[in-house]
Amino acid sequence: MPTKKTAPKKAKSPTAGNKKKIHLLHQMMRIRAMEEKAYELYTQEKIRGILHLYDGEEAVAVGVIENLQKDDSIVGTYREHGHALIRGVSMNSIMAEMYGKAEGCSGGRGGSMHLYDKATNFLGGSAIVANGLPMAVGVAFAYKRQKNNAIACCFFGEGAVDEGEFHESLNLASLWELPVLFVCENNLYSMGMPFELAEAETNLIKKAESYDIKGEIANGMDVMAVVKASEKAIGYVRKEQKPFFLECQTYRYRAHSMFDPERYRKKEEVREWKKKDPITTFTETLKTEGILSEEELKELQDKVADEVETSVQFAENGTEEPVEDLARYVYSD
Amino acid sequence: MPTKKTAPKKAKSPTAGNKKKIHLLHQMMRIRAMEEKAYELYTQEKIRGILHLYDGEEAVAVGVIENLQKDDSIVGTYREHGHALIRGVSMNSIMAEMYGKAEGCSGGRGGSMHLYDKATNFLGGSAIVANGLPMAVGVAFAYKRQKNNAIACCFFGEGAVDEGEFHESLNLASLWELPVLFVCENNLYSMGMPFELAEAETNLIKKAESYDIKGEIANGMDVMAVVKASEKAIGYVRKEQKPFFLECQTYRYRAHSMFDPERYRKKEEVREWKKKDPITTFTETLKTEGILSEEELKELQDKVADEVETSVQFAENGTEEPVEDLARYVYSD
Amino acid sequence: MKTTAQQTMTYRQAVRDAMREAMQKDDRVFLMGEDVGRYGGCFNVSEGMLEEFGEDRIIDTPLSESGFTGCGIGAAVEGMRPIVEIMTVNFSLLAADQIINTAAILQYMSGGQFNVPIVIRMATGRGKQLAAQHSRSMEGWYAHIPGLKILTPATVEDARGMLWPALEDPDPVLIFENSTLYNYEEAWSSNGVTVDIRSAKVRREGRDVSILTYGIGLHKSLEAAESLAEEGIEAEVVDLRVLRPLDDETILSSVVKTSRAVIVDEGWKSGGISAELSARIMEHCFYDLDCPVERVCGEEVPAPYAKHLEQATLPQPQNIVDTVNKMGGLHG
Amino acid sequence: MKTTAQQTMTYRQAVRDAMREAMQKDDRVFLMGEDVGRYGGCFNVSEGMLEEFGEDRIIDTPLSESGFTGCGIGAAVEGMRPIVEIMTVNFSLLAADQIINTAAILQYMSGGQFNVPIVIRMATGRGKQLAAQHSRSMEGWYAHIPGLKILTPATVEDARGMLWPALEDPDPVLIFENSTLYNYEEAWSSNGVTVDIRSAKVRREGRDVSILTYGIGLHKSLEAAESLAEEGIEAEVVDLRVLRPLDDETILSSVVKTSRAVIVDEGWKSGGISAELSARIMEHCFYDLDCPVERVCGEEVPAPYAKHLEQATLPQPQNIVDTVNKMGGLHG
Ligand SMILES: Cc1ncc(C[n+]2csc(CCOP(=O)(O)OP(=O)(O)O)c2C)c(N)n1
Ligand SMILES: Cc1ncc(C[n+]2csc(CCOP(=O)(O)OP(=O)(O)O)c2C)c(N)n1
Ligand SMILES: [Mg+2]
Ligand SMILES: [Mg+2]
Repeated sequence: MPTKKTAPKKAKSPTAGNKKKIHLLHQMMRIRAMEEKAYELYTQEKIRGILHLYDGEEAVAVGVIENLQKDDSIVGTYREHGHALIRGVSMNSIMAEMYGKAEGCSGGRGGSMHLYDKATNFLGGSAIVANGLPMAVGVAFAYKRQKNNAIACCFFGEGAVDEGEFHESLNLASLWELPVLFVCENNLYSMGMPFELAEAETNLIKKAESYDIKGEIANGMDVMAVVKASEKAIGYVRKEQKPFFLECQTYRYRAHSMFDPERYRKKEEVREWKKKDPITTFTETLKTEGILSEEELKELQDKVADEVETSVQFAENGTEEPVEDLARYVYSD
Repeated sequence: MPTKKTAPKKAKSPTAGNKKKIHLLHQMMRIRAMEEKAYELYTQEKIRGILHLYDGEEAVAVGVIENLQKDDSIVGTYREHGHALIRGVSMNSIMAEMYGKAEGCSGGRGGSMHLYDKATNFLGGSAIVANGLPMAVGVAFAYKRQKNNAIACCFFGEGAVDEGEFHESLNLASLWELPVLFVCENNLYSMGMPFELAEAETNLIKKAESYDIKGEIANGMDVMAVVKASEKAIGYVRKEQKPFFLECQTYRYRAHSMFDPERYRKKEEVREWKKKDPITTFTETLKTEGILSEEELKELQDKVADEVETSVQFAENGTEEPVEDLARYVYSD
Repeated sequence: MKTTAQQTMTYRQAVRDAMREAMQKDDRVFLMGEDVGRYGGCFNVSEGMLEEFGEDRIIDTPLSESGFTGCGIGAAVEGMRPIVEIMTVNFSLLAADQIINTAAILQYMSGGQFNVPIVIRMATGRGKQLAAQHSRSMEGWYAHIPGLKILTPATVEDARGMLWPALEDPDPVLIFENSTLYNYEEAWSSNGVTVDIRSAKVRREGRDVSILTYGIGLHKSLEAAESLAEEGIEAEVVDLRVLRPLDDETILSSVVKTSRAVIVDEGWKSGGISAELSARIMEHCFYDLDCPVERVCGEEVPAPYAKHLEQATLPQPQNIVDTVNKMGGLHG
Repeated sequence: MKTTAQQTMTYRQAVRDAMREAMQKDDRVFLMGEDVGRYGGCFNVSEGMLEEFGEDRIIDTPLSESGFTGCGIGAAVEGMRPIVEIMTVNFSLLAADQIINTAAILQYMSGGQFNVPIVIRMATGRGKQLAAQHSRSMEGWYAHIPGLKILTPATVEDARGMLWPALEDPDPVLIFENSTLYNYEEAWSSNGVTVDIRSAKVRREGRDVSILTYGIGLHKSLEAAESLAEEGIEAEVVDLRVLRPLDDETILSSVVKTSRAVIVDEGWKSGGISAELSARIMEHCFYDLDCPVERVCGEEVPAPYAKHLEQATLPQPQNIVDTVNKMGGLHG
């Protein structure tokens, strides 16, 4: 389209809305860059254990968390680096945690799958599929009793939908009218299991409705779409003091984990999805709309690169939790 | 209505259909009589443990099992005396089991909650709510692989619907297109928990549909209605080789178990439901339709009374499993 | 600890009063579980509490053990003080993921940021012909899990006194109430009880043999000790009270003193708490022992329904007496 | 048991070949679990089996541990021979109800009418920095449950040979494969192996001390035995192989012979299989012992992620050597 051609080299003076768009792009870039580094560090054996990357899904965490308030809580999964980062956990402490250093957000005891941060109400980081949902219900239960107007935001993959804990949690949340936002990150695979081979009924909204919970589907590859949907969903949860089910349709580019030989899908499928990449497409849009100039993009990229580099240095220079403290935190006393 | 008045004292010569109706009535009467006796025996401490009675719900077991074939299997709950009896387990061996005698259908090891009988494919008798559903799915899985055209029929209460195992089982059964008939005996209470206080969504058909399973509601107080619904449901499951969800709306007159102080419901509510009693109403109908005469009813009552009396004698005369055999059946060898 | 004519209280009443007092003292406390409200509790423990505290604090749950246990965990993390009741330990198997994969380890995984101050109560034990799915004693099994604290009140005093310190404890505490004890009565003076949830207690002093037990086993052991006394054998009866962490000092010093030990546990023997006690005595008191440590435990079978069979699975006072009598050096 | 230049096989390959052979021999056998098909198994154990046997017999399940484990139980009752794979023992907590409330007791509850010939395989162990929710060794914990049989293949031969007898066994059998062993290689001669699933095995003869262990512990114990030999101490290494029912005869006669015992278990100490072994030795070999039985076990903490911390939780060969060296009477 001509608009593209005539896209001005120089950006208009940024309005609040434009600033926000650039902010959202920056947030997605931060996740992508941090995880590309994490991937590299894993191959260098600086990071160990199981590493689950979020490449391709960044618009979901960014678009939802953007609309949360400070005193809301987040319950995530083992694929939670991005959520922690966007929530405000510093890249330094996330990287240090992946290194297993004492300066990590979980003091090196948790690792990639178990990021926790009390300061930002980031409740992890559970590596048992669907295991976080009942806890999110309980968090919302406490908030409702405490009348503090905060909500619980629970992220989980579509694979978690098949677990009994999903069923029990949605029924309780709806029955007791608890302020929980259930965010299903439907990336079409649970490890090697294709969504349609795991679900007798692939319309997840129908499932939500079977608990009398309102649900909506958002395009998880489009950050603005997620922002719009989550704004509505979070508003509803907070105002109505009822749960809401938000399905974000997305895709993970990388293997499930670093152990995954990826026999279960075709390279073309991945290529196709990459064309919808939330970062490149959004970058294009911002350029086209004349909101973002090449220079500004370059600045963002440098900023992100610096942040990543700094975090790696921080992690490298981190200290080790003393072995004498091995049993610390098994019990409080 | 005049029909009632002019109902003939003497019955018409019985057609097959009429014979069947009388048979159904007889079956319900057998359960009722057996359980009234069990109640009495419990108060006499001849029967111990937890005793869950089925009074008021007889039309469900009778109406469904009537349409099962010999090689189909039944998976039930702890409220399963009636199902076992109608399936063909002798009243003698049921009564003996409740007495804990070696002649009982589970050799005295199971008791009231764990009736089992291989000869009639009666798979119990599980006292963990919803615990039988996954097994029923597996039974159907085997039948489908063995291409033997048999189906699994699984009875459970509406309380089981809230358990994660319900969710996982229905998804698997539908996903793999397994021949399972899920019969939900909705008697409006799970112990003291009213149905509407346990379910965010009380339309259970919606739940079935959320697994892409067809469902139907039947009046569980009307044996002919259950026969009709189950005939259709069982036919569908066998022919389509897919699960079906049948909700039978019914009511239990007695306390949940003999320990239940019944604080959670009003006596009037029970009285109201008793007016819809499946046995008295069906008896009336048969009389009105001139299918059943007073004499014939008396005959049925005597027959049932005899069967119960015989079973009590059988149980009384039963022997005790020797204590030396305590560890037998922990392992096969 | 016999029932007396003077003022008495049942174990059931003690648990109820403990919950009521906790709810009165601290409005962060609530009770959640199946049939704790309208029904009054499946063992009638919470009778009247719904009327007293209302639906906001006495919460009847649907049949969803994982769901409501996890809900309690989340609420605890966010500042509430939940008492989650799981009707019996057998049903806790449906909540094992939440108890073991979350409650027991959340604090550790989070580097000390999120502790889980939840109390989970459940009935345990057998003896009422409830058959295999309703008759397990799995408190010793849960005691294998680091991160959990396991309490087994055996007396009315402990049933009354252990709940509050458990609620004040920052970590997840599982309280196992033996259902055959709910009707057990003890003389009772209404003065506020305070007990700790750290120590084992010597319930009867003796010089000849240490009987180590807990829960219902305590009562059988005390009965056995009486009979032994008539034969001139003075048994010391130690009530473990806490199965995790075990109070080694009290337990081992009793064994060192008597140089003989019998462990009494209604639970299954293999890999039960009885095994751990025997192993610790082996490691710390080997040279003090006059004879091998013996175990009097439940038969390793699923509970049968028939009364005579079920009774045969249970250790009885006479078994304890016989076991002690067979020990070396006690007669002449 | 060292890797050699000649023909070898990995533990992973052995498990795969065992499954393939079973599926070829008996068409009632099928494999069911999460990602056993398209993915090839989360530890790559079943790679290629979907292609070889098709979707009817290699069944990828949704994430529903209770659902598909129970499905396997029902299929077993109706004449199939399921191999249910639960990725790791940690996830089996979500299927605990089906394993313990059904599989373990169905035959007993039904008076012998319905046995459950199911095999449930799961990975166990730690050491790869997978952190607290993915690093438990709970085989000893399951060994507490009557009605279950617990196998812990430690060698390629057992990994290859135990599955078939497990499938032929009429009762539920749980097979625990330590995930750190999948890449372990052994010299291998393709002659069909037959091993039993009843007995413990002496993997190394010795007169001075018995090291009782299983799974990954066997390899650490054999390594320790080599070092001890250099000091002139001949350790006998007993591979338990079966944790329930325990092969008392083999285990106890070794202890009687050496009069010293060390138990090595990566699992948690308190209430683990190490406790049961120590208790049985106490009961049967007390007068044969020269010194107390020692336990070398995993630290009782949830597994930390950081490598140096996780390694500190694991018993190492040197710990075994040190423990033996501290025992009485070994260094004249
Ligand atoms: C209860 C349980 N079962 C199995 C696993 C192993 N596992 C880890 S992630 C995963 C796939 C989950 O897929 P999904 O929920 O869609 O999340 P995604 O990884 O796609 O983000 C599986 C099977 C686990 N961690 N927990
Ligand atoms: C997992 C589990 N939780 C709790 C119980 C205790 N219990 C036994 S029956 C019952 C009520 C079940 O109600 P429903 O499923 O409606 O069946 P009904 O008794 O009404 O026939 C409860 C809570 C149990 N047996 N199993
Ligand atoms: Mg997914
Ligand atoms: Mg009901």
